[in-house]
Amino acid sequence: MVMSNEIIKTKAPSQSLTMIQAITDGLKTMLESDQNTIIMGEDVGRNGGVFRATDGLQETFGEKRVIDTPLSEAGFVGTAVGMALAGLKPVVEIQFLGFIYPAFEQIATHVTRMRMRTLGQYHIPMVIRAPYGAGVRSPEIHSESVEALFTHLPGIKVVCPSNAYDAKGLLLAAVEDPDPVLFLEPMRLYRGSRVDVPTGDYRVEIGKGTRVQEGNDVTIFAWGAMIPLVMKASEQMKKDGISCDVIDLRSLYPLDRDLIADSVQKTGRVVIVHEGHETGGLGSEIISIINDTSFLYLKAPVEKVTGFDVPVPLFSLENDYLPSTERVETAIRKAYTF
Amino acid sequence: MVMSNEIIKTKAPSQSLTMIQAITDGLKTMLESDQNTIIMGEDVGRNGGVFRATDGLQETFGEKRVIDTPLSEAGFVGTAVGMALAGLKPVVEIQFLGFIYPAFEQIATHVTRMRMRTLGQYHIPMVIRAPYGAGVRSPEIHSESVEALFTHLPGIKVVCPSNAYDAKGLLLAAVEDPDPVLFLEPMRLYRGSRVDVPTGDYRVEIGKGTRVQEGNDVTIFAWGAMIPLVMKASEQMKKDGISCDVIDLRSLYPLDRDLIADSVQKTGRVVIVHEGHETGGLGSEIISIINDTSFLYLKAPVEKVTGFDVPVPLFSLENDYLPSTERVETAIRKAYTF
Amino acid sequence: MENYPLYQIIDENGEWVNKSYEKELNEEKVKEFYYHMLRIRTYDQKGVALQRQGRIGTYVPFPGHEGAQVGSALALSENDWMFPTYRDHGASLTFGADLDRMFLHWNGRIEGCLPSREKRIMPASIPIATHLPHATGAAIAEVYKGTDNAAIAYFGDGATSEGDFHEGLNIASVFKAPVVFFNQNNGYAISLPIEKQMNSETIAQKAVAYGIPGVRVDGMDVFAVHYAVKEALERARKGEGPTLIEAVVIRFGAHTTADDPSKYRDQEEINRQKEAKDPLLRLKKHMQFRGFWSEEWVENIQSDIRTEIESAVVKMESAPTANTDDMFDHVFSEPTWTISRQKEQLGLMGGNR
Amino acid sequence: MENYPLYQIIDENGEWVNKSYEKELNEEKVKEFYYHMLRIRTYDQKGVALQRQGRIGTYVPFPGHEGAQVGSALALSENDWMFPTYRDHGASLTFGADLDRMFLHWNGRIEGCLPSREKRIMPASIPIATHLPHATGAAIAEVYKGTDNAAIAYFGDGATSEGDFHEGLNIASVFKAPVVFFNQNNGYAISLPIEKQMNSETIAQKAVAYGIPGVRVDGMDVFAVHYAVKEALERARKGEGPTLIEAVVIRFGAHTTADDPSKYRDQEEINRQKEAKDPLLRLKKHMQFRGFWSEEWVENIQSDIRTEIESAVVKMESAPTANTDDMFDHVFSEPTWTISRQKEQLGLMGGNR
Ligand SMILES: Cc1ncc(C[n+]2csc(CCOP(=O)(O)OP(=O)(O)O)c2C)c(N)n1
Ligand SMILES: Cc1ncc(C[n+]2csc(CCOP(=O)(O)OP(=O)(O)O)c2C)c(N)n1
Ligand SMILES: [Mg+2]
Ligand SMILES: [Mg+2]
Repeated sequence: MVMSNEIIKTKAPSQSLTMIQAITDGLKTMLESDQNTIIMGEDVGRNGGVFRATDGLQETFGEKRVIDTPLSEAGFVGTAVGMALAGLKPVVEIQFLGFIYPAFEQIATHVTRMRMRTLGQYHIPMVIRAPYGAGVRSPEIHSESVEALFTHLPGIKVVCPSNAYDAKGLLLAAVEDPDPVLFLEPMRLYRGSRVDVPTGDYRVEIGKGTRVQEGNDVTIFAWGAMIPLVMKASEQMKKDGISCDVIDLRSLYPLDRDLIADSVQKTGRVVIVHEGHETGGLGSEIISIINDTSFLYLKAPVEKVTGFDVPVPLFSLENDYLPSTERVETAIRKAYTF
Repeated sequence: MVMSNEIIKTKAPSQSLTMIQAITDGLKTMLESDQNTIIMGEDVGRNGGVFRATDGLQETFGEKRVIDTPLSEAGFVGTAVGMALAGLKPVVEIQFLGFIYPAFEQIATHVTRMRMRTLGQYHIPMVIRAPYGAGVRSPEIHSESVEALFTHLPGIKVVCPSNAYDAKGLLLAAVEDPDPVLFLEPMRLYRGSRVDVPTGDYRVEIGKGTRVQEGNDVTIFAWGAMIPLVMKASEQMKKDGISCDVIDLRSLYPLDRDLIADSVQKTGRVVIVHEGHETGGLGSEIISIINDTSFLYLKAPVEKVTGFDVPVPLFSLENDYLPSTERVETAIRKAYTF
Repeated sequence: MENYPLYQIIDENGEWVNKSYEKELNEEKVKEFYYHMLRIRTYDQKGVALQRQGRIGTYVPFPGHEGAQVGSALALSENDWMFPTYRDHGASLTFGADLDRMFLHWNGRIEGCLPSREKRIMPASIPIATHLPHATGAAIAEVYKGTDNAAIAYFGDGATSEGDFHEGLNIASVFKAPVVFFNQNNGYAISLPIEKQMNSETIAQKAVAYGIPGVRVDGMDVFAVHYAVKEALERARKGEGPTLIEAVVIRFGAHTTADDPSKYRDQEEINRQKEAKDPLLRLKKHMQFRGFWSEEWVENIQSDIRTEIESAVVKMESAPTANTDDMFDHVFSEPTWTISRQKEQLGLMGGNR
Repeated sequence: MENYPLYQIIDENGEWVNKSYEKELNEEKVKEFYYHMLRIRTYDQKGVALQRQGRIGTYVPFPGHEGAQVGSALALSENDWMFPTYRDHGASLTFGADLDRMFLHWNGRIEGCLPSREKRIMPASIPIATHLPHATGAAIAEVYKGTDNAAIAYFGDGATSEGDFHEGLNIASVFKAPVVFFNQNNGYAISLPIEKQMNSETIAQKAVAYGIPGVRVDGMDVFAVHYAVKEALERARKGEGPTLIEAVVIRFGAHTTADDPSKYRDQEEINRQKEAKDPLLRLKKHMQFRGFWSEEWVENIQSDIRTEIESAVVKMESAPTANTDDMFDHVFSEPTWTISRQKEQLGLMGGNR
């Protein structure tokens, strides 16, 4: 079972939830506590979202607060910009991350810039939620993992939970954040497992990763749907006497520089696992941070296990595209034996 | 004077041209030699483009081949996809790179994927030209340097010349390439200087960088408008007895892995200079390649001199945003003395 | 609405509303329509069944759309271009897509993405409305090349809200591109009813924005669709530019096999409408009163169709496993070193399975 | 065209075409219009001059648009939202933008990007048409908050080709957002004449696509613009939704100071039209025949305006140098470590100069 440190620490009343339930719970908590929050997107109202993330919310909070929009990503993200200017806090759902592209201009030229161009007079407290990633046999363009496009855009934070606890906590932190946050939801983990999630309001801090397994030989950096995979590989490695320090980065912009340095300086050996394309992927950014912080500590080249430089293929080949435990294990061994 | 190796080798009849003239010359060469090539974009016809890159071409080749489009980047890139499917070779101009965002969906979901999803039956031999970069006192959004967004998208190549010779040669190579190529034109270099450019047809190979200065102490990787800056800094360094191996990468996807490794393995010290934002910028990708190829050769952490993680500011601050020779010199010294 | 009356040739009882095409619509021709409608409906039923049995992935049913898809597809000429969505495999099949490729596609196989290696039927466009500019571009290219080929783009009511719908139509109108924009208005975009998608009473009237003809047709009347598309294609080939056609249909089933329509609409009511308005039933009634109907004929074609479909399923299921190389080898004409290296590394590990 | 006649209150000679507003258009009110038009024209001349002298960067002149910009801006209420483009600084100034901020903006200063710290005038939108959805959103938010504030979005003829134009209007129409989409059709998008931008005869008719009112007005007739916008705002506040207004104008000058219009149009011809159609001249003629004109009055306001503008220029030029921190400190409410570190590193080097 993968979970964040916080889960162990928390003593609040809690319930056992899947990630998708935790997200719904987070959205409900938000709508209850702040009249200025609204939810917008395609099929989020009566239908409750194609993954049921907003199930029941329109019934409870009404059509003014849980808004079904026309099929118009640029239009409704732009509309949300206007709403944010006027003091609302829109939480926008993009049905799948692969359909965020039509809104790219709005995000790159307005969502991310309004604060700077107005020197802080206006700001855009918007959250963009998007299911993402491969592995659930979706059609074309439904399995994108392009977080790196957004971590490169100045003015937006990017987070990605790997479990239900972090999902709710990061979501509420994103809503509270006065600046835009892209909230990535690994589809593969929506219903996979349950963890205890506090019933009330709590936050998981944006910008902080978490060590999900303590180890000394090799550091593994991963997030989202890669965490269960990496945990499996690192269990496997224990049999060979290799102990892995597994870091769930959770926050993709900004990355947790201190935690990255801390682990690398302990192990000197690193494997990075992500499902986005290799070139220009976040793996390279992490290597760059290691170069900056921990050059003298490295005992082996950093290994990357990533998606390839190819469009995510139709689902018969998606497992070939995705990092596998075998690939992760091979990389760990390579880093360990260098 | 910065120039590519090829310039020295060439013996063909040539003329002394600025970069913008070389681009016009390249486009003319293209239109003359292949009836299926066409040019499309905003103001490219009668007006000859806002930078005059297509000056006179509509007069010579007619309205069917040099096409003024409505103000509709998604629309005309999409239209060009349809044209390419039907056998034409569209060379599309985006007026400034910052206005490519509306076409992002077309590029990410169609331009880059058509070959794969049809297993090679269809392909998109499209060139997208875009003036880019800061330093010419343009208005907001006219100074973007977001090449890293495109080097992360599988299915499109990205090139960027730093001089007139490479500009024409890379452009003709891009036109010849059966796959999509994003051709970035550093505005700052459009009219800055002249070099000898062959009057006929020639190619600069996509995927190959070039060593613009031989040196032994520190490697500098850069491209586009950073090359003159880097050359200035490296001249300066000579006075301190530091000799720089200056590599103009030219091709940003794919990067020239062999040349990168070759230089790093010689010097062991590296400075990367680019004007795109630091996080997720191409600098990190180059560090990742160095990690893969030259881990044991590195004598110091790689230094990066880049644009910051902030929107390119209005022009009164653009020089603060941009890498300066001072910043490059500091970085070289740091790498050298580590 | 008054400006855009619903064009019909036969009514819900299969009776003539407009007899102009009576001659042309002879027994052979009418049977051809019925044959194709029955064929794609049978295929559709197979698709749903295969999905339920876990033999393919998510499937997109189209019952209710058969008249619109068959009527339009049969109006095209051999070398015309078709740009379908995920719901238009009925049109693709009618125009000449390979049945086994279609099944392969639903099975997540790249080999099935392109519906045909001969006909110019493009892969179903997944990002809504993005293919409308492609149709415009292909049409402009045909003019450039001096042919009289045209293009047709299929899209739904929801698609009209996307910028690419607007940009595709605008550019086509400016360049008088020979293209037909064929909208199937089934009243829903997944769960969103059309009143919340747009404030205009019709989709046809959106043509006014581009100064092009807008036609509103009963999409469950295969004849009406056929002639509306045919006339639009004729205008296109004559250099008169694009037409926007709104074919009003009902989506009898779910949005996809992953959708539960009872969440957002009264599915009982839809089922009742199906009884009354099914395009196949309507055509059957028409054929009956014209004496074109024969149970024997129907049984014959039904059995031929079944055989054809079963053999396509066999072909799909006996296809060799998906080839990992396909993922690497067709990104560029020659793989870049990045891709070659990635392919090699995966290969060294014996692939991913 | 017949459906969208050009709405006028006075003709080119300043004479009444429509007397409905004669009473309201009393001396004071008419003088207010003239004052603002003269003010922004004087400002514009200063802008061009400053650019020529290298004292500011590229400048965007708007002569020909004064009637449209002043007429519309004066129709707004105190708390309404204005979403202008780069060419609408005349409207911004009329609605209450700070003169010195506007000059700072042309001087590449972030401080000038927001036209006012009091009025809700948003920074000029550079990416064409992207601000139309913003206006829709602000308008919807005002309804949500229960106010009767409205929004206005300015945009050009070229902007109508972008998807965001379409999406912004469609969403506004669905939610009956209190917003006015105010188009200034100057016949050109940089070099592209409107016949190549669109196939529709008018921009107003594009309203049909959204089932909203479309109004075509003579944009050089400040009165006509004013009442068209006023009535649209009234409809908006009453919950009747958005209006698309096309104000037909002529751009007398270049697209920007970096543009050479003689490359693509007969500038002589435009100059002749300016003589005949200048909105200031037209208003002057009207004032003359109504006896509202006084050379003395004009000289007075002209001299006040000059003083105001000169002092704004002084303010702009005596502003402290741009502060590098501004680039770092307003990306997020709290800088991330990446930005803090970058700021620190640049600071250590004493900045970039
Ligand atoms: C750009 C984009 N956004 C969202 C989706 C998800 N999606 C798939 S189908 C659909 C509804 C389409 O409705 P419509 O255009 O009416 O076609 P229909 O499915 O009814 O045939 C949506 C929202 C998508 N495929 N592409
Ligand atoms: C998305 C985008 N593409 C291109 C440009 C470059 N550009 C600036 S102004 C302009 C023409 C705009 O024409 P129009 O909408 O008619 O407004 P006008 O300038 O005539 O007031 C263009 C193409 C831009 N600013 N944004
Ligand atoms: Mg529909
Ligand atoms: Mg214009």
